[in-house]
Amino acid sequence: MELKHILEAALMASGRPLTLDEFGRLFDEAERPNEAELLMALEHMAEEYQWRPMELKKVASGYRLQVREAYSPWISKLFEERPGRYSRAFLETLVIIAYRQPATRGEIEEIRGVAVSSSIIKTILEREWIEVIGHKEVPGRPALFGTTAHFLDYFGLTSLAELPPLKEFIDPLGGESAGVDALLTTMNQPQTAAMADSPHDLNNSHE
Amino acid sequence: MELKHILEAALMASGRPLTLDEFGRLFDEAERPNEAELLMALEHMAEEYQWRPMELKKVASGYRLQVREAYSPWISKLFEERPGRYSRAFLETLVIIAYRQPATRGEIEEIRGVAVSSSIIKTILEREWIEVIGHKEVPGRPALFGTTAHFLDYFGLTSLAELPPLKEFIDPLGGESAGVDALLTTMNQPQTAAMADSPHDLNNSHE
Amino acid sequence: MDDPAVEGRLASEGVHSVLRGSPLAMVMGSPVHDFPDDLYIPPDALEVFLETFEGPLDLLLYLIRRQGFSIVDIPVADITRQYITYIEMMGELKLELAAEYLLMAAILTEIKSRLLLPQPEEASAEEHDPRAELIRRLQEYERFKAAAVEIDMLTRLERDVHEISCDTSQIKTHKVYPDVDMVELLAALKEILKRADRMTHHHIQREPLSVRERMTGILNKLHRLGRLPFSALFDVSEGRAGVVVAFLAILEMSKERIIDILQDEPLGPLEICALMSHEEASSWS
Repeated sequence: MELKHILEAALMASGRPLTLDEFGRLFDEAERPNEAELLMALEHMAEEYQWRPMELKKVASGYRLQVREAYSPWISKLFEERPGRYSRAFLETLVIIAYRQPATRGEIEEIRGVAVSSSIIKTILEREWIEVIGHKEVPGRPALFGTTAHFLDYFGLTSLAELPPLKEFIDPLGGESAGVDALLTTMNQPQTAAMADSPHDLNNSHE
Repeated sequence: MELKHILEAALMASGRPLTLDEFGRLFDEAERPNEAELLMALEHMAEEYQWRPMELKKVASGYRLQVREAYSPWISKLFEERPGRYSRAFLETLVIIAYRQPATRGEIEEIRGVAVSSSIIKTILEREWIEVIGHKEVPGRPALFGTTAHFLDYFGLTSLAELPPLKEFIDPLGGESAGVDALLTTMNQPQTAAMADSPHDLNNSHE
Repeated sequence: MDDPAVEGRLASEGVHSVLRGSPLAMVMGSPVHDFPDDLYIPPDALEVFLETFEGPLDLLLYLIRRQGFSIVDIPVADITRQYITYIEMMGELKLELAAEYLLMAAILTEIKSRLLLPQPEEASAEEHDPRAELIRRLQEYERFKAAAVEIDMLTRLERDVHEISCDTSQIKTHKVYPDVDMVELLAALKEILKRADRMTHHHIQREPLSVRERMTGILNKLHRLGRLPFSALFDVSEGRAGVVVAFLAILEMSKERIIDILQDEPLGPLEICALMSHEEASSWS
């Protein structure tokens, strides 16, 4: 049995890095190769692997065999999970941040009327659709979330102003609706003035 | 990138058996090799491995790469525990389920003539070698156990048909073996009829 | 003789001779005095003996095979005697015997006594052989016992061969995310507003989006560049509306305690800074 083959077999079977010491301990004391012999065998192994899809790599915790990066396009398919669908809580949280940014988790919860789980915020952060853009100077210093350029890109927008105005959603609910009315009247006037040039002015059109 | 190298990388990366179907799904549809091409590549891979410490093995749930048995004296030193030592009670319970499936615990006890300990059934279930595949419609609705693909994989088999056939012991002193046959057939035990010498038919019914 | 080794031998022979008082069994007409050689263990280790067997069928099978008998030819009287000798011995040694062993003793005794009864002539001998059921069970058990030995000899993962796995940390995986349509997002918004309508105490502050967007923009800039002069937050090329939006954003953030407006000396230039460091901001997760 060739030494390099024994070492190769051990690396394959262990699935983790092995140290020179661990390689040595594969053998009974009488047959134990010395360090120089082990290193030589590893070198031969590395050479042989030059043309193979794996490579021998020295890492902090020893030597390991790793699949070459070049095989990522195929191998990554092994690890891909079928994407599911986002929950309603996810979509609501995202849309509130989009329209109400910068928004804290507390503010999102107030609007949704239910708690927002950390995992949802984390999932949106992971997708890089929102980011923490600061902290509100109130007790607890909650994070302020805002949407990213990624978010705009994904939805094909050049700016948040291209999001449909809230009004479009409120009108169908009926003008007599007290809740929506309250929402609309809380808007402060200076901002309405500032929006005069915007084609998507939320306030102007509400009469 | 050579096809056989991609398949090799996938097997190395997955650490579990892969089916032809799974190999195919590594590729985008446009570049997906057909079954014949995949088989050819696997054959080349197996040839290359002839002089290496690994071998390509077909088992129940696909193709797997394994370290050759000849290397186990060294490899076993990698692992603290000496695996794969099972008591006779464990093995007898397992084979009764394998050959007699679906089998209830009562049926196993009937054959062995002693109670089957819960811990043995639990261990085999935990190893995922057997699973509950239903319940027998008799009082108490006992669980019916059957073996899994995992069980076959573990023993390097592709199907139950590959299990060693159940031996018929010919008694040298019994000049009346014809009498025994008659005896067995008059006993009108459905199980006796079902227990063919080879487990081929079991395979059909389980799959 | 004071040789302790001899004494020891005598002592163990003494134990033997107690057992030898009557034959353990009569096998094919000759008395058997000893435990079979390959199984002999000192009586105080009978527990080990018991553990050697997987149950009464296993023990019975051993006794039959050991004497070279055939299962179908099982001499019930002899085997019963042997079996019961073993069982009694274990009982005397206060070993806990599984109930199955005692049950088997009863079955054997019953078969033995039925064999002694005259058989009715008209019945087929085979069908009414009281041994039939026992023979069937012994044969069946023997098959599985052998199969257990065979399966143990199969090449097996973990013991004989080892599954291979390599490190995959170099493999770049791109996570596949669910698709979201703008329509879905807006439907979610509609839901929120509908609910808000039912609960008037939840009010959505509805600053124009452009102000909100500018707030985010200014905050990002402050985090990137730190403290900035007030004027740096305006871009005249945006025109009057743009400047007003920026101004409103600054006022709103000041009100919300997100930024601070600083003036080092009276009538000096205004400077704007975020109320938290960027490190803090990015440490959120």
